[in-house]
Amino acid sequence: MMKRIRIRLMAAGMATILPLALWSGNAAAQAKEIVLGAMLPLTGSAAQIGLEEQNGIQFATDKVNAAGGIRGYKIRIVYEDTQGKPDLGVLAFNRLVDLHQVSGIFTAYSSVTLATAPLATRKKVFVLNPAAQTSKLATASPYLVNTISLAKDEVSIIAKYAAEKLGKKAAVYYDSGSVGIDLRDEFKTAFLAAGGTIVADEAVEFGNTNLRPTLLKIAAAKPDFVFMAATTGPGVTGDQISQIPDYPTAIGTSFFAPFKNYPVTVYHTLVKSSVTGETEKEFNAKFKTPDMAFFSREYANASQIMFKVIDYLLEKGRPVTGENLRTALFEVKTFDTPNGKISFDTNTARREVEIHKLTPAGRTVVEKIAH
Amino acid sequence: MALSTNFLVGIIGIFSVSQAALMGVGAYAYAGVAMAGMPFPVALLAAVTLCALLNTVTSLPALRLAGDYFVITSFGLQFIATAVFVNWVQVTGGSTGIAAIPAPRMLGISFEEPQYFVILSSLALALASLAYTLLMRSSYGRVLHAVRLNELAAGAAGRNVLKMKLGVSAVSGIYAGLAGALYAIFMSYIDPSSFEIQQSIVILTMLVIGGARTLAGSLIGPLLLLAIPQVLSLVHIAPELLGPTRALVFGALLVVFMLWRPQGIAGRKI
Amino acid sequence: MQLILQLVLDGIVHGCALGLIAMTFSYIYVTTGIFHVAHAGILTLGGYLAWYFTGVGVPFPVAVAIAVAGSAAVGVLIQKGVYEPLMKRRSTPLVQLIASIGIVAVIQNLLAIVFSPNVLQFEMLPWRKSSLHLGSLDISYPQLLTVIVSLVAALGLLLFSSRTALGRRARAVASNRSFAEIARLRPYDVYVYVVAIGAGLVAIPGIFLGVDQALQPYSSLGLLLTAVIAMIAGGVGSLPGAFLVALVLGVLQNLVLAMVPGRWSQALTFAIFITFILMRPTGLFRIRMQRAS
Amino acid sequence: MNPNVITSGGTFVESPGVRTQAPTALLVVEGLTKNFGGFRVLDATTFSLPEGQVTCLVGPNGAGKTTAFDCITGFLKSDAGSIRLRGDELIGLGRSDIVRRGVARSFQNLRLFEEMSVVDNVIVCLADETGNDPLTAVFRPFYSAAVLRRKREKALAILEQVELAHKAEDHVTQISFGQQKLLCIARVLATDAKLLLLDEPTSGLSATALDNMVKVIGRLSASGKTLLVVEHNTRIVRDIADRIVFMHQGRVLAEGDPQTVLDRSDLVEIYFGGGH
Repeated sequence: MMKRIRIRLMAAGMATILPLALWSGNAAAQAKEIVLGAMLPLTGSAAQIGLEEQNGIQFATDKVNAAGGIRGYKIRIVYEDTQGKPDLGVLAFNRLVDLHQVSGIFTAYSSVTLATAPLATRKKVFVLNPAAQTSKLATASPYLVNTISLAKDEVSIIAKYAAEKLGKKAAVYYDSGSVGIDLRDEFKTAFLAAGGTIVADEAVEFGNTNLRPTLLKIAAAKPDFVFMAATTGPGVTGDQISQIPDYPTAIGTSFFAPFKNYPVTVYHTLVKSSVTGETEKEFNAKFKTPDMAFFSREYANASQIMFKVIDYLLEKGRPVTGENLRTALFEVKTFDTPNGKISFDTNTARREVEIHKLTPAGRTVVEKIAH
Repeated sequence: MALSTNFLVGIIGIFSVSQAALMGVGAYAYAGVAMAGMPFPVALLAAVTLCALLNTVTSLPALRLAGDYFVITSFGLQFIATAVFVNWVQVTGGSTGIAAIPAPRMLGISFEEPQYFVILSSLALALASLAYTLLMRSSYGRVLHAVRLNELAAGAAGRNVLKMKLGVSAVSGIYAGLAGALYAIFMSYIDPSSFEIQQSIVILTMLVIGGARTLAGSLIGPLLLLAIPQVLSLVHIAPELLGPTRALVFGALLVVFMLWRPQGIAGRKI
Repeated sequence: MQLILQLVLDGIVHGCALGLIAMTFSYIYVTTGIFHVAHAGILTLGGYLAWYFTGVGVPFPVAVAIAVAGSAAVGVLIQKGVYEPLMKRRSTPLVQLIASIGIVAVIQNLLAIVFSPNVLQFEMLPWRKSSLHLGSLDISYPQLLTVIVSLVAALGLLLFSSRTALGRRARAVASNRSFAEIARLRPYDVYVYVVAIGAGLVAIPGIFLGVDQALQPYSSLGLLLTAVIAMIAGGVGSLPGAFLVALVLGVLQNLVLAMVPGRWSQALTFAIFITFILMRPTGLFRIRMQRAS
Repeated sequence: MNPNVITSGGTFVESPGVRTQAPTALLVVEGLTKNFGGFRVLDATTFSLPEGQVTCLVGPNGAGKTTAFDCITGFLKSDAGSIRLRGDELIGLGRSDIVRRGVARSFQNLRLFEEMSVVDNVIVCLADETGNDPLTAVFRPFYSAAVLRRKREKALAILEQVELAHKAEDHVTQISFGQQKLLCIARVLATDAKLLLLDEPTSGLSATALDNMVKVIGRLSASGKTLLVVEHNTRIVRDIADRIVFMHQGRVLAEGDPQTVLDRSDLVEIYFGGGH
């Protein structure tokens, strides 16, 4: 506790000193600059993803600044590291809002986004979420807008597909993490609604690598297929499935892709994410990457949406506040992106979802569904 | 928080690694009661009482068992607590945690704003430190000290050693509960990962480095440990390895301090 | 029925690995009196060493030997570098325990930094996915190896402790340390041997669990905790007791999984243990507690 | 086991009923038995302590003297027998309860509270329990401080009795061994017990410290305390003892006035020859 209090004291100390210092120095520059925040897992176990996300945002930002900014205003992004931990996320959010006075924030990671959503409501800060998928984000805050499909959308698509094509008897395999439990609940609801029955419902301890007993119980229930919702090392799951005789066909969502080493047929959803070939080439040249990663694409595209909303506000001569950013998004409503037109009827974008069939032989897209 | 473990480790010689879990109980209790719309003092009281009770009950094994067994028991309790936080979804929100925990509102001031929270937590810290000092200076504190130094002699002096130990557990529970409630208020969000065993080890490290059994120790430790991430940021390390590096430094510090200065910087013998 | 049998079989495999951990921990604890939490770190280290050497092309059996030797060496380092100075200074068990906790943190995080914090697999061993069919039951080769090697190692440790001169010296030291010092049994040398043997042997479950499932830097503490429970329930000081209870625990944990949702199983084990330890602190097989103090 | 049965070899045992003395017995120990593993350390030990007298417990090493102390004060659970303080059974009571009933002890190896001052060592042992709870300490700080002051004065008065008041503020590790032993007496006194069990209060003392200790013990006795003292030095025993209980191999071989017991050649043989 002492640690927390200390952090707080230090943060507060800086909060009083820093703005004064910055104010005198930056007064001139401030006039022509808009500061946005990004709270990403830049260190820790999810750092790889966090860096991809950072590259995506920075790429889009550099591009718009190189073209003269948005109506003369340069964009500056302040990055805060959350390590993917909600408690650090809250600290990061407070720093961005209290210290850097940002009115718009890019977020990442379900737990971080959920933890900070009430703060967004309280402090009226616009939060754009291009990556976190937990279904609770749909209603977490009126100031939170999701540019990616949430888990429940993907789950309902795959559940409906499975009920039609694979059979009516399902098993659920999930881990005790929050995403695993949420997905289990959502799948159950969706699949029962589609007329199916659940014959087995088994969890593995989060982080445990001895999956056999659980996998055995799933196979013993003899379902038509099993919904797989556990994150423990994808390779480990595949390996241990290969030692279980008669393991059923698996289905899942993009969250648990790539279903590495699975010896059985897998059907899973994937949110379609594309950028123009030109963008991809530019990006790879800039960051020396072989290809533009999924999260880089999503964050680059989401940045475009953010910039468009800011542009709209500037055009109308309204101040860039969290409240205004939010209303402006719904006023613009439909955005042209490399993924086609994305529109916001609710806080969550409508996106195209593909169903992939994965056999040991290879991958095929079996269906494309817009929801 | 360090204050709470200091009490337990230093003063009475019981070593508990489940302090983070206890703090978690305090945080969840506060959140639960506050979210049900109860006023701040009620929620705080609930957190503190629950922790005091729980710590007393779970300290019972320590009174029957030798020290090493107690360590295992408290490791076990830590695991159980985490399992409860994760699985008792109706109350704890499971791994998702509880968001939007209301900040106290008193005398028309909402302690949501950082500056007010600093006042609140400084006040709490000051009160907790004052209580600690009063406690240790009183004749009760002297008896506690005696129990730690020589349990048999304290028994021979007519002191009820069992009662003393239970008393310490309760007091240490109160501190943990207070810490948990403040944490919940400050973060406005809690989830099981904040109260895991690693957190317990960090708390222990703070304590060991600052020095057990003194007030100064419980204040110095956290301050120094906070500096470590700052220092690390000066060295170039791959971002995904920062977490392990931090933990590595903490571990190494524990070993080094045990080898060369087991009493910590400002502590007394443990 | 088929499911239950298969679960029991898997439980036996897990129990054997657990048993060796419990036995080695018990051996070190009884002799040196140190609550060697860092044993968990060595368990993990063994697996990673074998993974590394197999990865660079060393034949698997040789890699295992290197890993065992390497772990033993690290054990010696810990005993000589940390425990021995602490013991000579007559520091309290609490200080020794905290130091040991520090060592686990160092080993685990060092492994995470060197080998990445992610789950690693023995991709280079294709046979790890094949299995043997015993009627309707399946046992994978790594599982089979786990059982055989653990049993051999456990038996070896028992024979060593009772039949060799060094083993008997270790038991003498365990039973009375101050006497051992007077009787010129040179307890500190004995400690080094005991810790080295314990560390070398505990690498074995670390390696084979790793081959069978996967390696991760932070998971070993839970395993060690279960092993310690086995040691206490089996009666501190009784090596076969520790192994047997661990075996039972392994099977029980698997069977419990068949009855209750998996997410409660670990908590359940600890809850049972805490109740047990309150009722019967001396363990199942020993009436008198033989604590090294 | 019937305590009055005289076991073989114990031909000198007198059952407690035989010797009825003028002062009433404060403590009566009957048939006290304690086994360690297979070894019988106390074997139907029976003796009584007359009120107001100094009784010395003598016997060779391993006779079971300290074990008897441990059983009387609740530090060990006895296997059989009874220990009655003015007719009230003490067996089964907790250590602190026994102290509160008026039986307190010192330890052979002192067991001082190191790291604490001399006066604090006494304060901790005071019978007065007021202020010994956390709530008072925190919520009534001024009252708590007043209690502490009062206890300090009481402790200083007790230190005065053993002539240690001038060392009150010293750390216990800074005072001499003789003074540490005196401090042990002061701690026992602080409990307000009627019956004081002193385990080798004179062992290891220099000649002057020894004289001093004998004086202190005499003063305690004069002030009406009943004492049971483990003592090896027969000269001192003759000096301080009103009565002697002679133990060997867990049994009481003789009980009576110092002169008669110490002059018996068979006992002297056991004491100086048979012991080691």
